[in-house]
Amino acid sequence: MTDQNLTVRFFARLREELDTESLELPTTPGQTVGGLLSELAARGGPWAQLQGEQPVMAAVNQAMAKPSTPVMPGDEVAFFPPVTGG
Amino acid sequence: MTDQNLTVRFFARLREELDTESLELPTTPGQTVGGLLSELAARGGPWAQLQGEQPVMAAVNQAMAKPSTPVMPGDEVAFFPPVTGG
Amino acid sequence: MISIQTEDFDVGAEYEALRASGSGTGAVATFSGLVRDSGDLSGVTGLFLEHYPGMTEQVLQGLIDSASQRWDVRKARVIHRVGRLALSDQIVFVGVCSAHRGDAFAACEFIMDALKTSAPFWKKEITGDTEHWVEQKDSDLDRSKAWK
Amino acid sequence: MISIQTEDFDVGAEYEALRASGSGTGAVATFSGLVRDSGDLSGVTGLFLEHYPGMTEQVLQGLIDSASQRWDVRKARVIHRVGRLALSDQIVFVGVCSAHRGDAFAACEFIMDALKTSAPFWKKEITGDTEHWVEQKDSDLDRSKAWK
Repeated sequence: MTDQNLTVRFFARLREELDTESLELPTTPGQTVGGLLSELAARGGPWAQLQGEQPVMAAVNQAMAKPSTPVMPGDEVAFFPPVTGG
Repeated sequence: MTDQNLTVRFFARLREELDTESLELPTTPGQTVGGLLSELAARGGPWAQLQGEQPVMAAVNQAMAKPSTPVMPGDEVAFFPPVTGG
Repeated sequence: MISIQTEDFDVGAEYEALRASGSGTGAVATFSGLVRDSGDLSGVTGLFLEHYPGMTEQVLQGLIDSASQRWDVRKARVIHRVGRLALSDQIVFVGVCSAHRGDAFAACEFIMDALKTSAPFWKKEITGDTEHWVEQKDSDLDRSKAWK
Repeated sequence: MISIQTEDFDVGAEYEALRASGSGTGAVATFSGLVRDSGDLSGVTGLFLEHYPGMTEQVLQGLIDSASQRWDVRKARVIHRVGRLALSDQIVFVGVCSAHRGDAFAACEFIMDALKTSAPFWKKEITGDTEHWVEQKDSDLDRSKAWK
């Protein structure tokens, strides 16, 4: 990972269904969590579920994030299903 | 105790201030918890507090009772301050 | 199960006994009350606890029965000590296990709140050589009424 | 204090550590969650628990901090296991000690409810040779929102 990239991590069902634990992606100016999600969903196949019916939660730098949360170079973004611990 | 009497028990602050753990009293027809309390309060001195400002709780045969609860021969009646366990 | 006793109790052992209530149990809630240094008085060094033998057990069993009618209760345990207790000693234990956490929490808190206003125990605070019968708190009556 | 671990934990020892939080402590509330035989599926034989290392600890510390701002919290402890668990195994422990019982109960239940909807853990139910990622419950979201 370089400072110009961002890391995207996937957990639980998403990790399994995308068969991907993490990705490094270049950042684009003005990028947001929602924009990143659309970009990934456009890959099609299992990726389409990122904008499907089942809710996807997001975190930026290990704090819960919203679609409008900005994404900067060096950030760690994570996508995962609603949490089910406890 | 005979079947014609009733037992009256006192607990905690009442037991100490009346210097009495229990009494045996003859029953009178139509007696109630409230009537018994008036009768005892009429003894005066520390007994007057049974109808004083501080609330007194009552039980008949080990179940919480009200002033209107009837008292029968052979019953165990108890008077005590509001409970403070736990 | 209910115990009124002068002896101390072991919360770890009580928890393990509750937990062993079958594979449908998903939640165990416990509460323990300890002798605190300030109650009605400050500088409390100990307590004396009196109870009404016989009635106490009946009232506590009634509280467990009520809780079991309102919530899923797989097992419930109440222990209350009586006699002389020192600062930081354990006074009371309530443990409930249930399929679900909401039921375990609610039943455990209900039993504790109701015990405070309906079980015939009386507490005397000891501060050095002074003794003081604790007064019932309005806040305890309010908490108990909130379950109705 | 927060621990995320694969190993089991000892509720008795955790309780004793909480209890030793000073003479102002009058109340200890604990909750333990266990692997139950029926969740989304029936006949559950085990669980697999995944988490987001780093974020989990931050979220849980945030929940303890929030609880400490709302209630009198003398000490709070959260343990959550991850990895493979068997039927009846302990999953999670939350313990809180406080001066007063209302605060101990509320803080303990708040932390558990908020953990359920905000801490990044995911549970997979195992029934024989089938595996199923557990779905978040509306009832859990409702309980969590009720604290707002």
